Amino acid sequence: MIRSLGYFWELIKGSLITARHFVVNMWFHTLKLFGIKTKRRGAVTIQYPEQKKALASRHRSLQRLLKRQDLKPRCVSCMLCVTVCPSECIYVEAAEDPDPDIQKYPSTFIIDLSRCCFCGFCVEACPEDAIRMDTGKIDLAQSTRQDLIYDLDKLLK
Amino acid sequence: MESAGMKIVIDDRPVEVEEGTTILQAAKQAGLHIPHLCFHPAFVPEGSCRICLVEIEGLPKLELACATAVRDGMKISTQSPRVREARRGVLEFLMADHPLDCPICDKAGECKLQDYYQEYGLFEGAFKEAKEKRDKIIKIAEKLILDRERCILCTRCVRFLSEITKTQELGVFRRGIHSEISTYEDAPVQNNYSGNLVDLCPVGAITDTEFRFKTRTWFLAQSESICPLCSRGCNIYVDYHPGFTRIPGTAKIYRIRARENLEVNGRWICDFGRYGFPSLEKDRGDKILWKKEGRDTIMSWEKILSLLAEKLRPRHRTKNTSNIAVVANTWMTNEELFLFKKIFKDDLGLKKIFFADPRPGSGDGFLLQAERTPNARAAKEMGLELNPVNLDDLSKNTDVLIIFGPFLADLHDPSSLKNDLDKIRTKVLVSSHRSGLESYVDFILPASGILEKTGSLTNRDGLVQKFSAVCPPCGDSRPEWSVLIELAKELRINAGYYSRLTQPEVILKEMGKEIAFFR
Amino acid sequence: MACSKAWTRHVDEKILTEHFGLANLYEIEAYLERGGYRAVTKALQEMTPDGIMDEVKKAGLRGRGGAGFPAGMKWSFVPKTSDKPKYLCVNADEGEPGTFKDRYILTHNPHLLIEGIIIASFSVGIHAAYVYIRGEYEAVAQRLEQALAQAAQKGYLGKSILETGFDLDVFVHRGAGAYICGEETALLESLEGKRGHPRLKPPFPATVGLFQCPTVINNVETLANIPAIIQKGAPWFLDKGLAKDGGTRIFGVSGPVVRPGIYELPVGTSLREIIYTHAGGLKPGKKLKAVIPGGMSAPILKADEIDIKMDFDSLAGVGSMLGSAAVIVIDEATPILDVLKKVAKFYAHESCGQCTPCRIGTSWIHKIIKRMSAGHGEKGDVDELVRLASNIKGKTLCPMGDAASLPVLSLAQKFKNELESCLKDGSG
Amino acid sequence: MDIVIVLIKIVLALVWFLVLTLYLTWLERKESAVIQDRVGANRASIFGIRILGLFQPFADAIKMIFKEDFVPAFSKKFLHTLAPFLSFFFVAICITAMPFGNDIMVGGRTISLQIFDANVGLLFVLAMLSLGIYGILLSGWASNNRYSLLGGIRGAAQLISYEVALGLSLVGLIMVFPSLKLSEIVQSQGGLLFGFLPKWGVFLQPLGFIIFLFAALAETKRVPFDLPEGESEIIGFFTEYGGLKWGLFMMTDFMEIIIVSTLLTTLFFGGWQVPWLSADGFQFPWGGQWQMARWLVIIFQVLAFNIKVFFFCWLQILIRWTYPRFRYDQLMDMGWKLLVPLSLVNIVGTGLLLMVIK
Repeated sequence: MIRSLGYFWELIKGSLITARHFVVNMWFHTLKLFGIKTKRRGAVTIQYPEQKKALASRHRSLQRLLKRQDLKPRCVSCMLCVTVCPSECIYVEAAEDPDPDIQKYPSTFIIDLSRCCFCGFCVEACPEDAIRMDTGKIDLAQSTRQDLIYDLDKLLK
Repeated sequence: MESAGMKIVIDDRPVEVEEGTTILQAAKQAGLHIPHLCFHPAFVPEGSCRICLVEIEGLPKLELACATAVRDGMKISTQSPRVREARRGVLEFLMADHPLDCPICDKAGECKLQDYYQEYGLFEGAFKEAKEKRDKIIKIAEKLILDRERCILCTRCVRFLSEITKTQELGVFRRGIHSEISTYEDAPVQNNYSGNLVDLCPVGAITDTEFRFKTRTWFLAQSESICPLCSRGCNIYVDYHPGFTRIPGTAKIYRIRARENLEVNGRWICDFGRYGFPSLEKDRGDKILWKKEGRDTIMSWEKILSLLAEKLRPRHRTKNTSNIAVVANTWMTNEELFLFKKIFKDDLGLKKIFFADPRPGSGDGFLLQAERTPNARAAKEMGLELNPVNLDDLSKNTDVLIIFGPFLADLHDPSSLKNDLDKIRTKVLVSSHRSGLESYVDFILPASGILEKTGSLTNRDGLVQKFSAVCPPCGDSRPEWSVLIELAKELRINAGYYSRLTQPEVILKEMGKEIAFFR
Repeated sequence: MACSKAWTRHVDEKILTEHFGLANLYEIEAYLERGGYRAVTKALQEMTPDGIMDEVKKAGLRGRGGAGFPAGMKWSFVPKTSDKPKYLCVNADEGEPGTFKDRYILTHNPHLLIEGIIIASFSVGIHAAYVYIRGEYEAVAQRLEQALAQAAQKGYLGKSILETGFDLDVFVHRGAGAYICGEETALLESLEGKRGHPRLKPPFPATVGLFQCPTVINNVETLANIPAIIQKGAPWFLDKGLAKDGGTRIFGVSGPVVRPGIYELPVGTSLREIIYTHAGGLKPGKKLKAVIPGGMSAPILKADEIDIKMDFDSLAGVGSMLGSAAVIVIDEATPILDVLKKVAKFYAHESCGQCTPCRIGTSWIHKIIKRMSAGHGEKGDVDELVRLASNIKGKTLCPMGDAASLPVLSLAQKFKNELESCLKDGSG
Repeated sequence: MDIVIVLIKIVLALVWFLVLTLYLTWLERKESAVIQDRVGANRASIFGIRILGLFQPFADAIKMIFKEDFVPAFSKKFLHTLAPFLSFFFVAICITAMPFGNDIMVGGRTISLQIFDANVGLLFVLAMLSLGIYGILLSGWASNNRYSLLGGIRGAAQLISYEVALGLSLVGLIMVFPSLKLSEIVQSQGGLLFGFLPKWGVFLQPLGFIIFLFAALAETKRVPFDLPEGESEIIGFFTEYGGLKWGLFMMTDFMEIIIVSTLLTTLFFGGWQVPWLSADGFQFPWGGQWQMARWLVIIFQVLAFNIKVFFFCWLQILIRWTYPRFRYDQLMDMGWKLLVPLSLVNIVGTGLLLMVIK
């Protein structure tokens, strides 16, 4: 019973802490509401679509495929990304390029974003620096699964 | 023993080998691998790659392991710093003249140069000069492409063509750094063994249009199997891709390679076998169908087998089996032929047993045999007579016909087949492939392809070779042995006997008990 | 190479070049007048094959081709009881840069070689001999063929020579301009009509040689020495040279000396004597920088190293080799990089391409040197050359790897400072 | 006429009640957000106008209305549908007993700001709250889902346990304000203690207040007493509900908060009473006086009632966002071993004190 009373004191302390948060944050919110700008904000939340946080330079966002100078994909379809991909979201089909210095190019390159876990291994594995995850696109939600399947055209854009 | 054996020490491992053994072979006996590129056990050593150098105690220079015969009391070091340094040096030279286009090279993953670089190299390239530019896509045969930049001039291909096939289509031309492999005045490599050049090439210089750019070697699961395309029974590796989960149709066989078996095929297989595998995967039947009143009904195995058993059982009970006919083939494994014989010949006592095999082709005098079926010998050994199908005999007074295999369609023209088969009331087809027979029969039972089942085959020389499944069965298909066992169970003949035969190995053991040949 | 009259200079008794002054020595009549074919007569009629072999062994005649293997010993390796035919191959594929001795012998005195061939064949029991002559020596080959025809006419070749019942046919085979065919096994391959690739040894040609038969391969100069040994005896011959290395050698001196040419001198003559006494020293205004003592594949000697006896063992002692005894003199005005470039270019061009280190190594070295001489040398290039050359040395199928790497090694090591200065100021 | 007045009162009370409920959902989101340094729901908009997310409840309502009305297979559709209505109804009816303010005089008629001033108002409220258990049990049982059933049974056990403490904690209060009529209880809290302290239940029955607070919180089935629901972990009684039926459960929850708040206000914090405000105006204990018009006093009193109720709603939400859930044994321990004995102690203590004073 005595132990329980100590527990009750802690309960009160706990609610005081939440109450303090409420009061302090509410105070700043109210100031804001009346147009008084203070340095402190009432919330740490960022209003995402309107306010965008600058992405870190190494942030991994939507993949893209790079092109050569002649606008062909840089990818030589070595399938190392396919090999290394832990979620098996990449599928590549190779074809023979008439240029003997290129030889191999991807006739199909599919990234299934509904499977992708954005680990970036494909970027690390690529020997040609043909795939990067630096588009900065992070709003990838789509309404159908098919829209999440990115093919060569979409990735080269 | 003293006279025959030569006692040598390789890397502190004492080995006793026969006289005339090379250091490389001796090391293999000792369980050591000495790297080699130009050496191939089937050819006379060339000694040109210089990567198999080893240090022999008492000799000032490093010696070739591939060409130096051991002498009694030799002390050989394959891993001394001097040797490693020399190998590194050779590798560095090879790399300097190699395009290092591993990402697009089909050999990557099973390339000797990559392996040895991992083992001995791992250096930063010191080669700062311009690499030699050479032709990269040269069609040297119908299915072979030569990349001269990747070529390390081991001349295995040249030696294969001069020592094994003796056709000598390839040679080394020009000299020094400009040396290159070429055909003579654009006369392509044209023999039935050209595919072996791909296996032989230690790097990716010779690639195969059938495999080129299709996949990467590390995706493939290598299974040991037996080539079913002729009665030679060549040992093969089947490289199977288990497929990408989300992309249909990616699970398939990508290539066939020769597997060493000196008793049967040496180290080679013919191109007929090597490039014949697409036909094994094409036109597969994968659904159990009952053409009930002209409409296809998809069935389950249990239902269709009990339906069939109902048709056969009364005849078996009344010993009235003269109006049942069966057509088998010798693409069936030993186990299947045995079960076939047990059930239809011994238990049911059928008289009308026919065989429909693929038409014989022509042999090439080396490996390929005219007999294009893998197991005819086994049928003979079992006492089955390989009666060819006579449509008149087949259809005369026949009520139930069971056909195994699709080959009947190739042997007879469709109109006569239709005429004769229409006389029979119940026609059952157990086949792995679609052949056109489907339209004449009522019951279609899909059988597994030969690479999808486990069992054994007997080649023309009477060698029984076991093999196991390369890939899962296609669709609803089942191996014939399992169909036969289930059918026997449904017929309730010898129930205890057949329920014991659960696996091909068990069947083979049972065969051994009954037929001395398979012991 | 300016053809001078240097051979006329008498210093000592000559063996090979004694009658070179005679303008028509290559005609058999002239040769017979000078006592030609007497050795053949003596050998065939008075001596046994084994006796000849012993005599040659005793004479201490070492191969003049470059490796210096005792000739008599080589003959004795041929199995006596073999049912296969045996062959003699004469290596007249004189491809080593700086070497031109065989050409002189064949031009001026081809019968001396024919005599040597007959005696050697008789001694070993050979009935067919091939002279593999360098393709570029077309005129020489024609002269040799003429001499052979004359000898056959006189009954020294063909069926039953000198009525002894000994048959011998000699064929001339022209090479197609590959340095590697001077290597004995490559020569055999070439003779067989294949690509001139060296063979793996063992088996050695003495047991498995031309057409898989026992084969003796000797240099022109070696065989040319045989008649004199037979005629005058082994002790006389041995006395000419050193204890283990009998006779004389023809030194071919080239470079900016006053009298370049060939000099037949006793084995063991000092290099300084050859250059300064016999060849007349360097041309006025030139200063000796270095000497390549035995053809291009021999490691270079610096100017202060020329007080050395010119025989196989002494030169091997200082890390060089006598080789084909072709002395190439280099003066101070010649940049070492140019020498190196020539050397590298030659070997890169002449590598047969069979084995890896030589095929790729030589071209790699050549590429580096080309870059250096184009003024794009980088720090560490000289060390890189040394490293690459040592990776080739001793690791190739045939001696050409050593031949290609040794001069590069010696040049790069002995003249490292000069070569590195090329890197810094960027001038070739 | 009386019926009309009662109907108006019913409509007004219900509007008040439902609007408050609706905005309590908003308040819940916003308050929790502010506590957690967040912003909270602010997206719902009408033609792009957001106003702090005030339209969120409408968005929720629309969403719930248009969601599939799902009835699990093999369950009793009738009972399944009945359950949320039962829950909703028994809570909603409690509002009838709540006095919003003092009687007012309109056109010579005395109108009490209370729909139904029963003699046993307090008992009525407690009874109705207890009947809410049926909604829980029914929903759990009608879901044909053993987890839901377990949740329902857990809920019933919890509510029954705390009902005891809830009832007992009020016995002391009834002894102090000897009435069960809520209007009388409020009226009798208008006096002063020791001349300055408002004679509120909380000062007369501090222990009773604490026990009632805890028990009432448990009655609302919210964190930390949300064992019947256990949204994410232990699966509650309304797992098989969706759409508007689930919405009714949700509303019931918030309505219970309001009922508990009004009860706390009415019983322990003087209901509509404002300290030192009598019918004529303020009469401060230190002698000051502030004459006020009658209607102004009424407004003050209704406002005070509302403010008090809001405060307790706020407090309950604060509590919900502060504590983690009790373990089931802790819950039962607290109910039976702490609150029930304490309330008995409170009854005995109150009785003794009353005896001493009298």
